[in-house]
Amino acid sequence: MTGQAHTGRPRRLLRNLSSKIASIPMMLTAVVIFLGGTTWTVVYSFTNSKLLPRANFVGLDQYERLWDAPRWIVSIQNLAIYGALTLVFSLVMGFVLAALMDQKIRFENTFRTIFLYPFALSFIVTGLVWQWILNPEFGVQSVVRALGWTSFTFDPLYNADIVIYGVLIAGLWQGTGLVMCLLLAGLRGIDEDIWKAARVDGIPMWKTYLFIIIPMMRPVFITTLVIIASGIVKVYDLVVAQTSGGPGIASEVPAKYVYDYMFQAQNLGQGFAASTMMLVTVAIIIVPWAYLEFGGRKRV
Amino acid sequence: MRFMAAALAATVVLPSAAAYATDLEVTHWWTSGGEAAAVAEFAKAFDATGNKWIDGAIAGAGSTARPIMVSRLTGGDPMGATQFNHGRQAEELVEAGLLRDLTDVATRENWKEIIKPASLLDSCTVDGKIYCAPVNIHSWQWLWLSNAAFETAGVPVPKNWDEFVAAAPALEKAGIVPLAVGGQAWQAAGAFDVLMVAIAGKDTFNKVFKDKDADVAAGPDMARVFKAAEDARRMSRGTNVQDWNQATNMVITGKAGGQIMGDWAQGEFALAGKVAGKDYTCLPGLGVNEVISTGGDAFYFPVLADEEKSKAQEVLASTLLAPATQVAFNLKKGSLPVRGDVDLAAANDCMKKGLDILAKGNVIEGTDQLLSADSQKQKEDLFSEFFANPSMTPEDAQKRFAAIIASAD
Amino acid sequence: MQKSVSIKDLSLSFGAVNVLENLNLDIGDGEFLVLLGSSGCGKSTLLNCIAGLLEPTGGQIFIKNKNVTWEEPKDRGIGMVFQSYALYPQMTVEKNLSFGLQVAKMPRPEIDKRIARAAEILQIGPLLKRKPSELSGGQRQRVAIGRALVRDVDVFLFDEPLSNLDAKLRSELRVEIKRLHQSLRNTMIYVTHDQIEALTLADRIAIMKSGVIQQLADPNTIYNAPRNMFVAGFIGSPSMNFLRGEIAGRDGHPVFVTNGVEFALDGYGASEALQPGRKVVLGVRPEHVAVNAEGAETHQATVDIEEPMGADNLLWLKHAGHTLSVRVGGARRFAPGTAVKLSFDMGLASLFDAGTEERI
Amino acid sequence: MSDSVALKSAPAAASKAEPWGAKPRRALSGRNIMLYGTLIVAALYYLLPLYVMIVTSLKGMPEIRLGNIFSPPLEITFEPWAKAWASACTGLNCDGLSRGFWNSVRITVPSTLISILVASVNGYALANWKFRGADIFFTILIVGAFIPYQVMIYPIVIVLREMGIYGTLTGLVIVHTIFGMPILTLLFRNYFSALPEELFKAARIDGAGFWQIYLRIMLPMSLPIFVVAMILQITGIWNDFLFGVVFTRPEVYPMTVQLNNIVNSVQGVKEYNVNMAATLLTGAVPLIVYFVSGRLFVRGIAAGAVKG
Repeated sequence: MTGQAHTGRPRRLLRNLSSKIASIPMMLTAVVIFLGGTTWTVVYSFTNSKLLPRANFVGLDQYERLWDAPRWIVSIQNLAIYGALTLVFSLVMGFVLAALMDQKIRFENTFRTIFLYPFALSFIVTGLVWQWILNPEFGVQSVVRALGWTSFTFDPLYNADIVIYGVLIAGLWQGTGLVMCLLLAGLRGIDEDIWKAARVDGIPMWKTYLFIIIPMMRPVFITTLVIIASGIVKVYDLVVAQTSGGPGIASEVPAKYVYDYMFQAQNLGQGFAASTMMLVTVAIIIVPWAYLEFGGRKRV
Repeated sequence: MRFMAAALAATVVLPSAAAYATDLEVTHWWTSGGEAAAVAEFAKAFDATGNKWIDGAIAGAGSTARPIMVSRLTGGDPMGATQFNHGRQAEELVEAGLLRDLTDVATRENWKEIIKPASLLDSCTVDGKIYCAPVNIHSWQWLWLSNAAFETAGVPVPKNWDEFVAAAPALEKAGIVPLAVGGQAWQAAGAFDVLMVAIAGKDTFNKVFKDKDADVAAGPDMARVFKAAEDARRMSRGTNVQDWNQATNMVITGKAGGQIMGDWAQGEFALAGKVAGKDYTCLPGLGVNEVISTGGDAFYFPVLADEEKSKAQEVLASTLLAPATQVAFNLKKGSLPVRGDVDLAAANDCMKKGLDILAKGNVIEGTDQLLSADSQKQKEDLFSEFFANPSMTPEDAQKRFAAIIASAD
Repeated sequence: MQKSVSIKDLSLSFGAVNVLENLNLDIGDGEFLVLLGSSGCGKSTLLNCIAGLLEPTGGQIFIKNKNVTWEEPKDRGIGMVFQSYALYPQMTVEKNLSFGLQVAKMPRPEIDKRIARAAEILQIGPLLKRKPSELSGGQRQRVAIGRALVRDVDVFLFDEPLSNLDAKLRSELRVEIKRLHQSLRNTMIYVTHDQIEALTLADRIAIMKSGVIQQLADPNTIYNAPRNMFVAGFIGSPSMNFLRGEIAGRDGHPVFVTNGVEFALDGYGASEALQPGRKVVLGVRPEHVAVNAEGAETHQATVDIEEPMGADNLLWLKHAGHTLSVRVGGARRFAPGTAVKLSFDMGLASLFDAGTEERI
Repeated sequence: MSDSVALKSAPAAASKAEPWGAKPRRALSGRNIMLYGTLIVAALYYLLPLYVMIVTSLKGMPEIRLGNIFSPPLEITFEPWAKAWASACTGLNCDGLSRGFWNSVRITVPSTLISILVASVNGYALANWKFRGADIFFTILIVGAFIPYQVMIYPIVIVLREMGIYGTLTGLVIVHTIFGMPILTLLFRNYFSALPEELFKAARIDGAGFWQIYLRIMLPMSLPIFVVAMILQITGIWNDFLFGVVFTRPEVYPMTVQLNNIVNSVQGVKEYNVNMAATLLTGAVPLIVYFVSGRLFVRGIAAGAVKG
């Protein structure tokens, strides 16, 4: 692409050369690490690798065992519950907070900082603090009981039926602030005239949000969704720090199953099979959507 | 005695070491107070040889430290030495040629003779070659009881498991959790193994875990163990803690009647200033069947290109097993030394009970040695679920247990 | 005239969509050519191809007889002015002007000389130290033109440069661009959807639709002799009146018949024989219909709506089942319902084939 | 085709900070009570853990054992802070978090800079110089954001080993660059796409090439999104434990390793006050970054995320 006076069509490969050179790190990451690493994982999920990866193929054995394992089933169920609730609650809470923040309020900076600061803390810290607050011996429950309501029971982390909601409380605490920020940013990007038009037309505020503003914020919601969803699939540290998967196996999640079987049980094959199942699920949901969303569109 | 031992250690290793003084990075997951103090004894002894111990401590055994160690090894950036669970877990690293053959050092220092029980060295042996240096013996089979708790409940301190079960209602009435079991999975699985040896005996234990006999695992002896586990589950309700030492703390403070935990728990009692026999009672083999397991910790030495560091590795290996180091280390760690020829005069009552049983040869191998990490993990998953979920029947659990044994390698 | 820009068989498609198809266009040296069309007709795409900002799928582009089809924009000898001005927001006006020259490693004195000249021509001297955000829309567009000016190029490309300005500024700047062209005599290619700009500025207009040039001619021809119904309808405000009907013969002379009303075609210069029975469309501009004039042939009509516009007065009339727009002098007022007589100037009318919509 | 984005679109709109809702009426209207009531309740939920952390870190152990975690300290002590910073033990090294602080800085600074640099160039190439197949790579990247890190450890160990940079700071920087790439590239791509395309065209007419346009036109206009990327990366990298420990040696272990060792030690009495002090100390850097640049964060996100 230099200033040389050539009249022929340049070689396909040389067109946009700087851009291609600049994108080499991205291409390498995409192909070698993400694609290559994934392929490697999938291939080795058909082996009986233990501590070290070894190409000793055993067909679908690892997968059969995986789907026979009660812990894996519980993990999948937990991820589904945690994922669905996180998506719904962080979007709803995030949006409500963002909408409130968008009302020309006083102390906006203070409120925003308060909502956002947990995001600066790691999941390990988040898990620890909430483990503590939710501990019935000296957390919320004991405080309420000390106030006189002695039959009060609030021990989500020690009740297998609701433990995943205890994790959810902590997860939302950490992540909603970012969602609020993203959506607030989206709200600020909406043309002022839209609000004027809606007011002139006498549309109630909640209806304006629901039917006009939210559909207009589709791109922001998509970015937000990518960030939340990728966090949900990877949830691991939070559970480890807060419950270690307990009580029993009641709060296990897939990423923890993968990690425990890879490194604690030293059964790489099993861990890889589990991660392959995770990847397949993600791929089925994400790939078609991602390609429609990010690919194929031409800029003129 | 300490001075003597140190001097002895110095004379053993100094001559060969002085010429090869070098830094050696040692990774391990002993990070708490008592553990760190114990490691410091190793470091002190190693530094005394003129080399330098570079400490690479990472808290959190299996989940955190292991992937780091394995990554360093496979990534071609090995440390000088590393703690690892010996037995089945390191086999593959040995087979991959990543770990160093210590047979020369072992022969020179006559490990075969001095290491007791011999099963410890067997766990380090692959194809007749020795790959690790065992440093201590930990036994699991202890029931720790709080004398104060039983006093509060108005019942005598039990002398065995059955009495303990019988005393449970009284404890509960007094608002005391009879049996503290921490939430982490390994604690439930460990407690079950202890119940198994105590109730079904050594033979059943070996048939199930050593021979992987699924029929025995599904049989009537094991059914009794599962019944006992159900008792334990009922007695453990109300233990709202995760870590084992928090559970131990419940016993120490009299909030719980007892805990099934390994010998490392007595470190906690000692730290809290409690005296065995007066403040707390320890029942090896749950007071039913006085057998202890001989698991423990070991150090492995990766293959290094640097010749001087390789020499230093040999010095470290022999330092770890030197009598003086063994005494100093194990007293701090609360574990038993791997050699029978050292004097543990400073040991407390419970430790002495353990030493007696060890001397009698009433030992079994630890489950870490007998089962692969994979089977161990499956077992943990099962018992952690069993202990947390009262609706799971002992029969169901036994069925799943037998299936795990059947598929174990 | 010497050719300045020459486009041969240019095609461009995005996937299955053909935006330009085998387009040919020659632009003379010093000519002011306007590309006119509604949005999506391909006019901006064509301009971007000439600028080298889009790669054509086929065909060639020559500038000053040099094949530049695959040249970088900077090597084509062009300057470009954008609708949104596209001034670099973080740079002062002076930096904006000098950026391209610095990139080309031009010596500083020469850069200063050129900036001074551009500033003088465009009267932006006092603005040089300011940032774009401190300028008004009109000033910004002057700077944008200045940026093309300092490059001292053969060809200026304008991409709807006045569309973001208000009506008053637009007409002021329009005059200025015309003055600029008259003094510089550069080739200018100017994209717009505004027919006034096109008619006032252009030496020639190329009217585009769906990637095809419909007509390329001087403004007068475009206005008075549109080649097809699209061009006829696109140019002029209000639009040309279209009457659908057919050719009939009366006394050997062709006449146009619609809804039973006849129009003599004697004054119309047809390019081919007008066969009776042929379906055609008669096009008459509002100003080419006389109201209540003394003439050979008159038609009855009724005033429906009157739109006084100051200088003009626009009448909407009912005539033979059609609605006609007719322009009369501002002083002539007609109340709705008034019956009037119309006479049509066939010499300035257009006749199109009803099927092909081409001019006959 | 001619209706290109006007100059005032994204960055300018983003720099306007005033919200558009309805105008506030009287101070004590029902609406305001609802509005501030909700905000304050939410703020309490968010502040509670921080309060607990701070209060606990200022108590002595005996007081903590007494119970109520919400009660303010009877006797304020800074000892836990001193201990966490200077004398908490990691194995044999008893110099607290201070040991890892500079290591964390040494890891975070280059990792943040390089990952942002690479991702911004990616985003720029994707937005302005899209080449055939670029979308496929980008799609892979986005899907890659969903892969649990742990799964990638072994493949990356192998790749770094083959490159001969396993165990070096360079290797760690590359790892952070890789895992920061999906989200950052998405943000930068969106941001650059939202910039008026005509600016890019004008610069090309002016003869600027790929790098000149990036450095002289795009970079100066991108402060908000760089702030966002910086905040995200500093937070992520500073809080990272797994990569810091898997891909380096003990002498450069980050602060989080010491935090893990203090917090996760399996034996001994849990010193909650020291744990909390250590947690707050470790979180201090990202927290300060948030407090200082929170306003720019929203602005940057506004510019970067609005366009999909």
